[in-house]
Amino acid sequence: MDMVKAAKELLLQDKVDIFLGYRKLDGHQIPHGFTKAHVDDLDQLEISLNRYPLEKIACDLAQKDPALKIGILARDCSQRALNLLYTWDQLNPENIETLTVNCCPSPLSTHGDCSYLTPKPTGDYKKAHGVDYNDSPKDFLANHDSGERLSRWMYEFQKCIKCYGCRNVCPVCFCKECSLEHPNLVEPGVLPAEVPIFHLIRATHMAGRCIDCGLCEDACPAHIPLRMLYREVNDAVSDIFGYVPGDHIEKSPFSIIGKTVELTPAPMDV
Amino acid sequence: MDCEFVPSVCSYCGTGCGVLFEVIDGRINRTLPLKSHPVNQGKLCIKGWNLHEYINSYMRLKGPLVRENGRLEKATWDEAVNQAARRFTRIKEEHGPDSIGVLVSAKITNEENYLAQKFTRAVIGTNNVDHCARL
Amino acid sequence: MDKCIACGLCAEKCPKKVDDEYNEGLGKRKAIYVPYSQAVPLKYAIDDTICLKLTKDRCGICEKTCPSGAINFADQAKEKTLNVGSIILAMGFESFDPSGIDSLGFGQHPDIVTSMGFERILSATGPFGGHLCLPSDKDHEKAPKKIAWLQCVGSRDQNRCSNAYCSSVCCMYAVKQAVMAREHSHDPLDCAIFYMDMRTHGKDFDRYMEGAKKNGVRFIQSRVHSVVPRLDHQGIEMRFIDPDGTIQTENFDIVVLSTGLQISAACVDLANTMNIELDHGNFVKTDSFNPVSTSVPGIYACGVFTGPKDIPQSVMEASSAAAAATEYISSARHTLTKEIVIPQERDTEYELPKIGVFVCNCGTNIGGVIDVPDVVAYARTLPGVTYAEENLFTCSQDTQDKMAQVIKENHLNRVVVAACSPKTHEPLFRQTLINAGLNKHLLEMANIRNHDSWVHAKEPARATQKAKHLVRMAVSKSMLLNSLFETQLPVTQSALVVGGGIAGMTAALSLARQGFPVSLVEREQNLGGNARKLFHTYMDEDIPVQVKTMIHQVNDHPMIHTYLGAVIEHLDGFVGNFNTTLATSESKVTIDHGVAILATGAVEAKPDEYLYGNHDAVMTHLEFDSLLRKNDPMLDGAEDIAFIQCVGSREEAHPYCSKVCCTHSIHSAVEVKKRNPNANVYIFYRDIRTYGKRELIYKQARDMGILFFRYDLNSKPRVTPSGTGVTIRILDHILKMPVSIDVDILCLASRIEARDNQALAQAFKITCDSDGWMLEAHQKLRPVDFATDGVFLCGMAHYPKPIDESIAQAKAAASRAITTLARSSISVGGVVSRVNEQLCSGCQGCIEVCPYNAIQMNEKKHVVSINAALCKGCGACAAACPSEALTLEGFNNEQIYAQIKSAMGA
Amino acid sequence: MTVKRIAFVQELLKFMGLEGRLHLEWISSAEAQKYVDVVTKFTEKIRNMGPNPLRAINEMKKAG
Repeated sequence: MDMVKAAKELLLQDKVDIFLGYRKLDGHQIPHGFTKAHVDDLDQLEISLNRYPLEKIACDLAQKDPALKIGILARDCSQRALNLLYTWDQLNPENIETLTVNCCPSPLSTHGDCSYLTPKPTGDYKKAHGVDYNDSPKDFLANHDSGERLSRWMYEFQKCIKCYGCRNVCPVCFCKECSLEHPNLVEPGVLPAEVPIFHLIRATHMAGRCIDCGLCEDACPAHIPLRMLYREVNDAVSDIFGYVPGDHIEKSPFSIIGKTVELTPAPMDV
Repeated sequence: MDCEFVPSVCSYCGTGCGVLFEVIDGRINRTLPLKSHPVNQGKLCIKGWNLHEYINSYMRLKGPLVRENGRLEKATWDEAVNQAARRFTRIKEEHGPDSIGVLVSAKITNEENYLAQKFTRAVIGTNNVDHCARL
Repeated sequence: MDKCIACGLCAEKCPKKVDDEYNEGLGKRKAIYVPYSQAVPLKYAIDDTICLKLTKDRCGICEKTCPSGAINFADQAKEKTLNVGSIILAMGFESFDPSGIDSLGFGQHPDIVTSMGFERILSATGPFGGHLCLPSDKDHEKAPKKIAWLQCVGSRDQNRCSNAYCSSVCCMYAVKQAVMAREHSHDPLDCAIFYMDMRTHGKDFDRYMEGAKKNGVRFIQSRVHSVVPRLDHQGIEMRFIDPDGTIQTENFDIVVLSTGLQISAACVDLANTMNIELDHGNFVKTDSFNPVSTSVPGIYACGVFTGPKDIPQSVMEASSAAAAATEYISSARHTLTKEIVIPQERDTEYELPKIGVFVCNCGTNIGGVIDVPDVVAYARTLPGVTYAEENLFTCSQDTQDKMAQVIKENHLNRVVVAACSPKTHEPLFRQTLINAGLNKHLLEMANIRNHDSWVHAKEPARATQKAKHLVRMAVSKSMLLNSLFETQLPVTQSALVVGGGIAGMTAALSLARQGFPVSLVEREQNLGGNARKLFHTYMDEDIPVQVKTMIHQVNDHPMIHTYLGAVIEHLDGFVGNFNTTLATSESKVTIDHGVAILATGAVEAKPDEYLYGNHDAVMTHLEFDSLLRKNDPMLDGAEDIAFIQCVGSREEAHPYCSKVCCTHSIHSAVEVKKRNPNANVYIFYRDIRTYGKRELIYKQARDMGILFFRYDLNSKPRVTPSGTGVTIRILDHILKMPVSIDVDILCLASRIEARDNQALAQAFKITCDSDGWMLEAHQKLRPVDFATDGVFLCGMAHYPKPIDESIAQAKAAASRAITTLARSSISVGGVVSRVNEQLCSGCQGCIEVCPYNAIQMNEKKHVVSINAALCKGCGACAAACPSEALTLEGFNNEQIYAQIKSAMGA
Repeated sequence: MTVKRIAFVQELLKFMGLEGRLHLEWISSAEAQKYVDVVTKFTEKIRNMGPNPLRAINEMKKAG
């Protein structure tokens, strides 16, 4: 397999100190950090249909040793995540080597093997009262009036068990202290959480950051259609500022003061 | 630097969710849900997500401590066990076995839990035994 | 006056009303009044010409209503004698009064107003509350649909008045008023400006005018003949000749007369008393190299008194006059300073909060609406409050002393003052805390006057309720207040001046004369810069001679160390403590300095049109000046000489005006004509911008027979070679015919171009605008400062400008620099941001939003750090940080959340 | 900066069905009348929108 050969080369030629990929252990495809000392382990390298936030793991490693050279198996979403982490100075692009994996279909390849490409089944009750995973934000906005939008989202949000999984799995959530743990914003030890504040705080913090990998939705035990929510966040940021997180290495409009964006406050319509 | 991932099962409750420990240079650094585990299918609750925290917690008790003159002092296992036995015996004699209750923890093994209930029922002589993970 | 608390009861009761001169007679005021709403100090004054008590000994009602006993009818004007070393005259101007010019109709129709009057109409504090309406409409509701501005009323005019000069600012303010009027108007508004030349020569002014044009403001080049109110009351009729030469009539709802600036008779009298020489326009006579000195040594002048000018230039001159005035009396600095003794500060860190609440009645201002005793009683019930009382006037001196006493006796360690705005009184109460031995940051104010009693005067019960809420919020925040400390950092009392041109040398000399060592850095091997290549100023001063004197003065001054052929290699530090490494071809030098002045100048661009570089007859101004300087034979032989203006300026790629070229060309033209009266001299221009006193030389040029041809950007002159000369072809806009002129010399008024200042900007953490000019802290009010403290700018690095303005700005920069240099230390800290390194993830989101460059990245720790000396406490970083790793001291999240919670918990 | 954040949050709230409840206006300290007008108009608008739907949801949840 070319991938294995390429990864081995990276390690053997000391281009990287560690290579993050996947391997099979006890029947589970799980991430693994391959090293030069055990380079033959790379024969077990898998692409894995189960995606884990490898970029977050890379951050963990870089934090322990900023000079560590890291190789990483990168899907399109990983690439976006990496760009974002470069932008925010969490990873040094000079220390990162990527081996790209075909996932989302692109002009270069007609097929993709990402499990996220297949639509998720949405139950009848969710369709009637909640938010369909597969709806686009624009359709959702067009098909439901304001009251219905509110009740549907509140139905989804009030299921939240505050596991913080969405944040924990997110490859671009790197803050050492999280506003979601701030006692003045989210009261600790209280379940269910006050709606919709938890999710709105997270949604605002994802503005200009979310790279649409979908890991949050996957990790949610309450089946909240988070990916669809953050897609709306991305749509809004891109509509207003023309900024697509992870597209290139450029700070988000919320971190740039000045004339880059000329906006006027929306008028108050009564 | 070494970085490996070790699949395991969450010890917090009886559900048995599959977890994956991120181990960097032999030290557990992070917990991730095991995506291919049939029980939790890549999801975890807040306790599971923080499963790694207590292992390296500075508050974790690593040896027996005995309170002397209001202060906790390091002691040997023999001293600690003897002292506990002495005090339990006295309490049982003065107030009866039901004045004692035992709470066990999810963070010990099944076998240890079994032993604890055996100890409570057979040695102390009470049914006052419970476990933190009664989900 | 000390007793007046500006409650306004007196004016409310005063029965005498007159026209308000501040609002140009468009509104009314009382006999007891505040002259204008921004007045400092905010105190009421009595107009003794109309006050009934003072004129007829009747009334006196204000004395009875005043709650603080501030009115004293017996007060008399007193004569005072002051001993001073220098005098600065900054007496300003008066707006030209157009009543005497019948054809303009001012005074015949209420909707014909002066520009000052229109300014008041647009103002929120003006007679109509900022609502754009017809002054003739009694209800102030009818909105205008068409407004016209007439330029040059009382300027550039010796027929109808005697103001031959250009007032310099009217073109720009008319454009501004037109743009603002359109913004104020709900319906589309037609704005037309009738002008002779649009003189928008200031920084970014041309851009503003082009923006106005694009947005539909009409610019009509025409001097309006007459303005006639229509008999049918349907607006005002204007008759004028349009650029095509046809007579037009148009009706407008409002006509604004852009009145010029002139010196009042009172100022002229004072100048005569002081024996100060004035010029034809009654402005103080100054010269290019001493722009703020009058003819009497020791007396200086600034602002419009020395010539018509706009705000930035006035501000520069003001600082400049301050520098000039202190240069020769600098030995007296600090000789009259008195030290204040501050009591020892009590350490309250380990004390439980003991909050004292002081509720102010503010006479009847608060007490008249809010039940103050009730609020006090409520405050006593709040957690942490151990003391609460009411005061009649909390800000009065005796109450201050009493408060300090109460704080000491009751061991209070937090103080809440429920009174007015912290904007006006926080410094005062902080001083009270200092006097009581408390840290001044342990104070919190609840604004129960401006935010409560004033706005809810009609609902006393609910106002009292709101006062309680506000007090409760302040108390809950005060509970979390910490002592904040300021540390003193020593200041290196010397300066670095970058650039050895006229501006840099002037700044260095001014600083050195005031006793501060200066390191002057010049990239070239000699001092003088562009000025060495120039000929004469428009006032006929010989520039090279003056520059030579200046270079001698610099070289001879023991306090100035000059580094020639040196560049700045590296810069470290911040205000008061800079450390710069200079590199010359031989060696490297490290200099410690407290401030830096950037005077790196600009360059004459080399044109890429009109055959420049391809024909010997075509040259730029600097090249032409060199001919003049050397009395080159080429000049003697030239019978026909032409100048083309705006070469490379005011075009799409360089949309700014180079400011000096009109005057330069005309002065050169006059010089040529003087040397050879038979020569034919032509000037091709778009707008002649001989602003201010420079207008006189334009007039002189026309009188001498120099020919002026106007051209448009889309019909530029075409230049072709013809023998030793060139032929210029242009469409004459009056004749509507192509004209062709053969000339021996063609001088191009080439654009002045910014240097590449990127490296310098990066080192000093300053920014340059899109044209490359260095960007000052505020275009109007802080024209020589940067947003970065301790760094100042002057000369053409800021924008193209003539020598007198460069010198004024250079002295101003020196003056501003001395505000730092004169201190031995600066205090750092207080209300600044702080980083919690544990929480910082090093994402650097804060660095981009900091307007003061106070945040640096610590690469080693991968966290940011804040330079408290630069931080201004704006809080932008605290808002940008996703982790709340940055907090603003005195406004941290806990404190603000406590306030919000307490507000919600009602 | 503020205008960027507000513009974004307004979009987000609209998506959640909570539009119109956030408004940004620049008012200088000299524009007292504008302040009064804006606040009065906004208060009126919010009042007309009826009680806060979130309060009802959260209270229902607390009650179980």
